[in-house]
Amino acid sequence: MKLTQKIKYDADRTVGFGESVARLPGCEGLPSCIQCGTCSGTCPMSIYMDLSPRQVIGLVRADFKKEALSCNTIWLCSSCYACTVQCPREIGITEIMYALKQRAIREHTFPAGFPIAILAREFTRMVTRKGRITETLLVMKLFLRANWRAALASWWLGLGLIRTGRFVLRQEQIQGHRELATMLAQTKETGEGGAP
Amino acid sequence: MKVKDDQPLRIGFYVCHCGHNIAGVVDCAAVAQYAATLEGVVLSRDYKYMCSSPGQELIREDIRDHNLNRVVVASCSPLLHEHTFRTAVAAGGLNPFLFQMVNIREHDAWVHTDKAAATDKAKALAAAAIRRVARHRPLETTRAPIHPDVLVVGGGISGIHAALTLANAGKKVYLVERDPSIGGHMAQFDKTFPTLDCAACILTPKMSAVRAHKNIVLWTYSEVAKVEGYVGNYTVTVRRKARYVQEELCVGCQECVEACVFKEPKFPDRFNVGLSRRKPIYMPFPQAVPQAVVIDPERCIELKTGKCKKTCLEACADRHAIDFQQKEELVQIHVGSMIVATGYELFDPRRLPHYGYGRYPDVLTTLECERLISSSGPTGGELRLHSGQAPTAVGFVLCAGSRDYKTNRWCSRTCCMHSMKLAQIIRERTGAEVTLFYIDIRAPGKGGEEFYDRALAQGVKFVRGRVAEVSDCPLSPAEQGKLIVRVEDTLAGMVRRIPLDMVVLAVGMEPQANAQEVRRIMNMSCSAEGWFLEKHPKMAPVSTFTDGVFIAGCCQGPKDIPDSIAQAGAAAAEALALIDAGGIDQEPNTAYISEEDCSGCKSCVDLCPYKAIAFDPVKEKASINAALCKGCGVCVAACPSGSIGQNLFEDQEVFEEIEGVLAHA
Amino acid sequence: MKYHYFPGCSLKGLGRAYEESLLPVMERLGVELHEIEDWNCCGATVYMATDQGNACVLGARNMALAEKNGAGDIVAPCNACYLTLNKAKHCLAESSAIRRNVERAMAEAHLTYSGNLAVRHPLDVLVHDVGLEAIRREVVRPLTKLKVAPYYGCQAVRPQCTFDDQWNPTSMDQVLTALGATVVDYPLKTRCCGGSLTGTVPEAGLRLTYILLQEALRRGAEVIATICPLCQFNLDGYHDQIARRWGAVRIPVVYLTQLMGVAFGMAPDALGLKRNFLPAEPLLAMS
Amino acid sequence: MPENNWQPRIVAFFCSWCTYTAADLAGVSRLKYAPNIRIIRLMCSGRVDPQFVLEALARGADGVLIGGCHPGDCHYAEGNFKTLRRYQMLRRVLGAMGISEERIRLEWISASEGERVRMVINDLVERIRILGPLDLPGRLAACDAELGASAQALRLPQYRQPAADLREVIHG
Repeated sequence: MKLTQKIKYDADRTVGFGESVARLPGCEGLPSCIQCGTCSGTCPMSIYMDLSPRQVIGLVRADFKKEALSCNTIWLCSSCYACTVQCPREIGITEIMYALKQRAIREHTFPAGFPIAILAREFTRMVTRKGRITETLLVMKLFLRANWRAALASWWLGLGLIRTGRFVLRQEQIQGHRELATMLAQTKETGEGGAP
Repeated sequence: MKVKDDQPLRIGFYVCHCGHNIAGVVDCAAVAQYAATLEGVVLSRDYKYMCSSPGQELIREDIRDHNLNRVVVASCSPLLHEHTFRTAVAAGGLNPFLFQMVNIREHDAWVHTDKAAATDKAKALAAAAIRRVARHRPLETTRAPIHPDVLVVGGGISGIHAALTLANAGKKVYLVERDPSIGGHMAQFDKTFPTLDCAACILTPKMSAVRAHKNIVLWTYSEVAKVEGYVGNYTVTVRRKARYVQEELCVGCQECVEACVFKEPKFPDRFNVGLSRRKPIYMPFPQAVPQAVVIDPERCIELKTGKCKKTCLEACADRHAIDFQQKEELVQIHVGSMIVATGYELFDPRRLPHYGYGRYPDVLTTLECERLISSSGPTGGELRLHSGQAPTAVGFVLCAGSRDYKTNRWCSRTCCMHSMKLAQIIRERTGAEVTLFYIDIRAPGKGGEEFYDRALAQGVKFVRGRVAEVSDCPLSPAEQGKLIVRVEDTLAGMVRRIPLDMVVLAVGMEPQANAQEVRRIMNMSCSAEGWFLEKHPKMAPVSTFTDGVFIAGCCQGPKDIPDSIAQAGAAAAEALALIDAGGIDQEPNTAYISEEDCSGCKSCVDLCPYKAIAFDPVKEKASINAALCKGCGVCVAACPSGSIGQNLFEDQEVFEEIEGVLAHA
Repeated sequence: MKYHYFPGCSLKGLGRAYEESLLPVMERLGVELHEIEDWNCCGATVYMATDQGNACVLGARNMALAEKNGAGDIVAPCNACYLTLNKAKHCLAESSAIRRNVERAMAEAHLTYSGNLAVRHPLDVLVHDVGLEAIRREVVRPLTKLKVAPYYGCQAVRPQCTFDDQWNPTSMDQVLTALGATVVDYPLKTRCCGGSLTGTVPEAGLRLTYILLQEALRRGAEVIATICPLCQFNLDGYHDQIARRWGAVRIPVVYLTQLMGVAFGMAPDALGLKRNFLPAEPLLAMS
Repeated sequence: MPENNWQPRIVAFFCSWCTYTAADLAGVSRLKYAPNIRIIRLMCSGRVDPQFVLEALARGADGVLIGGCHPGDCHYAEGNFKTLRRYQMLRRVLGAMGISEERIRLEWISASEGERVRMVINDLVERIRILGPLDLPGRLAACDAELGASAQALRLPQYRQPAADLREVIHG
C-alpha cells in the first residue's frame, strides 16, 4: 500500500484565488455557499466527477487553486444550469465552472488530448475564422485530434448522416468573416475578454 | 444666550464610547472638546458607558456640583435609552425634559467606516442637540388610565397560556380565535419534543381550563375586525361568524352529525390536513373547545339550497341548538391592552416541484406524517402508505423551503427536532428504516443535543446533504416502485440515489397569509419576512411599537412550544404590569393652541385623527384637548397662522436642530 | 407578427429538419420570420464558457444586424442559441467592462448595439403571441391517441426563463394538447441530454440520453417531442451505441414543429420527417 | 467652501415610528451608507412643516429627505397622506424658485426596511453629488447684496433676510 500525505499546508493555497473568482460577474455568490450539496445532487454529470461541484466550490473558496483547476468537474459541466436554478443561495455555479474553465485554459492546466478542451479550442477557432460552425467538420476535427478510435467507432454516424441528408462537408462561412475576425481580435489586444 | 426664566444656560454634554461601539469609529474626545466650545456648554465629558450606573451617577453629580440646567447625551438611539437618561436627569433634580439625546451609534458609528466623516457627523449632531436643548422648557407628563380588561387574539398554545395567566391574576380576558375550536397547531401534534410527552395530555387540560375560567370570555370562530383608540383605552370590534349552532345550547353529543343526510363523511377534514373526511356538520376534533359542532355553509344543503330534510334538527330535538337563521355579528368591547398570538402557517411544498409533493401520494409534510402517527388521526396511529401498506423505508427531507433564497430564507428552528421526533416514533412503532437528510442539525436548547443522541442511538440514519430531487424514475430493479431521493452525501463525499417508500418534507413556518391585514388592524410593524416586529429584539421581545399591544408565539417568528409559552407568559406579565400600574405616563408631546394668534380658520379641526381639536363658535377659536392629542404634530405643520405649538417638538426647537446640523461642515 | 429569425448553425446542418418544419408551420400561423442577414454563430456554451468577452461580441453582432432591419423580437429556435444570445444580452446590460469591450469591437464593423431587441424561443412565441386557440384552429389531423413525452431540454428554461417554470415547464404540454395529442407525464422534461458530452465523453453523455429515452418508454410514450437541435440529435443519433451498452430503447424523437406540421396536414417530406435516424413511424403512418 | 472637496449635506426628517426606527435597524444590522446625512427625529412625517425644508436649504443643505410610514401604515392613521400633499406642493414651489425638485425627496420606509434606508440615502447622496452644491446661503447673500444696493439707490427701507422671505412663500 502506497501512502501519500493528504494534509494540506497553508503554503499549498493560492491566497486570494477564491476572492478573485468571486469578483467575476455572476460568481458573486461564492462566499455564501453553505455546502449543502444541492448542486452535486442535482447535477446530471456529478456521478462522473472526481470532485463534486460542492467540493469544487469549497476548494475555490479556500484558495486551493491547483486542486480546483485540475479536476475533471469543470470540464464535465454540460451547462444545463440545473445547479444554478436549484441552489438555495442562488449561487451562479455554472458561471463559477466557466470561470474555472477559462482560468484552466489560460494556465494550461488540463490533460493533453482532453477532448472537451480540444472541442472548445476547435470550436472557437472555427467560429473566429469562418463565423459559423459546420458541425460535421467540427466533429471530424475533434475525432482526429482527440481520439481517432472514436472516429472509427463513429463511422456509422457519418453514414447515417449521409443517408438522412445531413452530412455537410462544405465549410459554412459568413460574408463578414474577416470583419468578425477583426472584431474578435479587438478584444484580445486589450486583454479584456472577461476571463479572470 | 439666556434661558426663558433668565437663568444663564449651563449645559452639560456627555459623549458615550459605548465600549468600542462608538469609540471605535468616532473620536469621542474630539467631539467632547468641540462641544465644550459651543455656547452654553459649561461641562463636556466623554465616558465609556453612559447608560451604566456610574454613567448615570455622573450626570446626577454634575447637575448638583456644576449647577447644570440642561443635559445632552450623545450615545445610542433615544428609542433605547432616552428614558434612562431622563430618569437620571430627574434624579439630579432637573426637569427630565431639559434633556436631549444624540444618536451617534445607530445613526453614525455603526453605519459609517470613514472615521473623520463619522466624527464630523457626531459633532454636527451634537451641535444640533445643544442648540435645541437651550429651547427646552420644563414639561410635566400626564397619566392615562388603563382599562383592566385584555384582549388575546389567537387561541393556540401561546394565546391560551397568556389568557390563563391573565385570568388567574384576576383580569378579565377576551380570547378571540378564528377557528371553531382553540388548540392551534399543538392540538394536531402526537407527541412533543424533546421529552416525547403526549401533546394532548398537556394541552387539553389547558383548553378546558380556558372554557371553565370565570374570567375568560372565549369567542371562537371570531375575528378582530377593527381596533380604535390607544394604550389603556382600546375599542375593539370583533366579528363573530355564524356557526349555525347555538354554542351555549350544544352539548357536543354529535347526534346531529350522525343524523346528517350525508351518510358518509365526504369533505376534507382540516384537522387531519385533508387525510380524512368530515360531514357538513361536524365537531372540529374530539377534544375541541368549545365542545360544540359547527356547520360548514359551503357544504350544508340546507344553507346552500334551503331544501334539506334537516335530519340534524330532529336529532337535536328539544335542545334547539341548531340555528340556520344565525347571522354574523359585530360586537364591540373595551380593553386596555392586547396580546397578539396569531401563530404561523406551514410552507406549501407545491412550490418545490422537484420534491414531487402533490404528484406522488407518498410524499407528505411533517404535519401530515404527524396526523398519520397520531392515535387520534385518520389511521388510528398506524403509519400507512397511500396503498395501505406499511412503509419499510422513510426519509425526512429537512429545510424543505427553508434557508432558501428563492422561498423562505430563514431557519424555522423546529423542523430538525420535529423530524427527529417523528423519526424516533417511527423507529419505535414500526421498525422501518428512517433516513434524515439535513444541511445542519439544529438541536439547541435544553435537551436538544440529547434528543439528537437518542435518534442516533435508535438507528435513525443521518445523511448530510440537501435533497436535490425526489422522483419515481427507477434506474435499477431495486428502485422499481419506490420514491428515489437523489442527494449528495456530503460527508461520504458522493452522490447517492436512495430508494424509499415514503418521503416526509420538513416544511418550515411562514407568517400567516393575513399577517399584513392583522398588522394594520393592530397598528404593528412587520419584519421584512412578514413576522410581527418586536420593539427591541433583546430588551423588549414581546412589546411592539404600539404601547399596550404585545406579541407572543410564532406570529413573532418561528419557535417551539416552550419558547412560545415563555413568550406568552412574558406578554401576559407585560400586560399585567401595565394594568397594575394603574396608568401610563404619556410623553408630553401634545399640541396646544395659542388663543390670541388663532385666526379661527378651522383648517386644523378636520386634520386631527383623534378629534382632539374643537372649535368654539362663540370665541371663533380652536382649542386642543390634551387628553385626546397623541402628539403627531400634523395640525402644527398645517396651521397657517402659526398659532399651534407642540411640546417637545416646537418649531423653534426644530429650527435650532436644522441650523445645528448644518453649522458644522 | 414579424420577427427576426436567427437560425443558428445547427438548423443549417444536423438540425435542418427543425428549420424545414419550423418555417412552414410558422408561416401557416401567420408568423413572419426574417432571417438575419449574414448572421454568425452564437458561440454556444462552448465559447461562452471559455471566452465570455468574445462570446458577447458574437451575440452583439447578431443582435446589431437584426436591429439594422428594424424593430421586432429575435426568434432563436435552438436552445443553445436562445440561451447564449440572452446571456450575451444580460452580460452587456450588467457589466460595463464587457459593454466597453463590445462597443469597441462593434465600432470596428460600424455596427451599433442598443440592447432593445428581445431574444425569444419559438415555444414562447407559439404560446404567448400566436396563442393556443390559433394553433387549435389550424389542426386538420388531430394527433389523437398519440402519446408524446414533452422534452424541453435544459437551456430553453434555464438559467433565466421568462415564459415558463424552470423546473416543470408546461407550455409545450399545452401546445401538444392543442394538437390533440396525449401528453405523457414526464418528470425528466428539463433534464440535460448530455449536450456536446455525447461526442466528447460518450460513456457519460450517452448515459444521460439513455435515461431520458428509457423513462419516456417506461411511461408509455410513443414519441418524444423536442425543441432543440442538439437534444434531437443526441436522443435520436445514438440508438445503436446505447443498445450496445444498455439495451435497446427505441423511441422516435421529433421536433415539436414536425408534430405541428403533421397535425396541420403537411406532407412528411416537407417537414424533414425523413431525416431521423430512427424513423418516426407513428407519425409517418399518420400522414 | 472650495468646490473640489465639496461634500453634499442632506438633512433628513424621519418619523419616529417607521423611518427613524428603520434607520436604527440599519445601524443594528451594521449596514454602511454615505455619512452625508443628518437625521432629525419627529413624531410623524406629518409634522414636517414646509418651513423646515426651506430652512434647511436656506441654511446650506444641498438636499432634504423626508421619511414616513407606508401609506396605510401611519401610526397616526393618515399623517403621511398630509405629508404627501405638502411634499407635492413643496416640489412645485422649489421648482418655481429654480431649485431642482430632485433635491427633496419623500420616501415611505417601514420599521423593518433598514436596507431601504441605506439604499435611499446612498442614492440620494449620489444624485445630489451629480446636481452639485446648491449653496443657497451664498446665492441669497448675493441676492441680498444686489437688492440691498438697489434699495439703497432707490432709498427703500432695508430688505429683509431672504430666508425669512422663503417662509413667507409658504405662509402667504
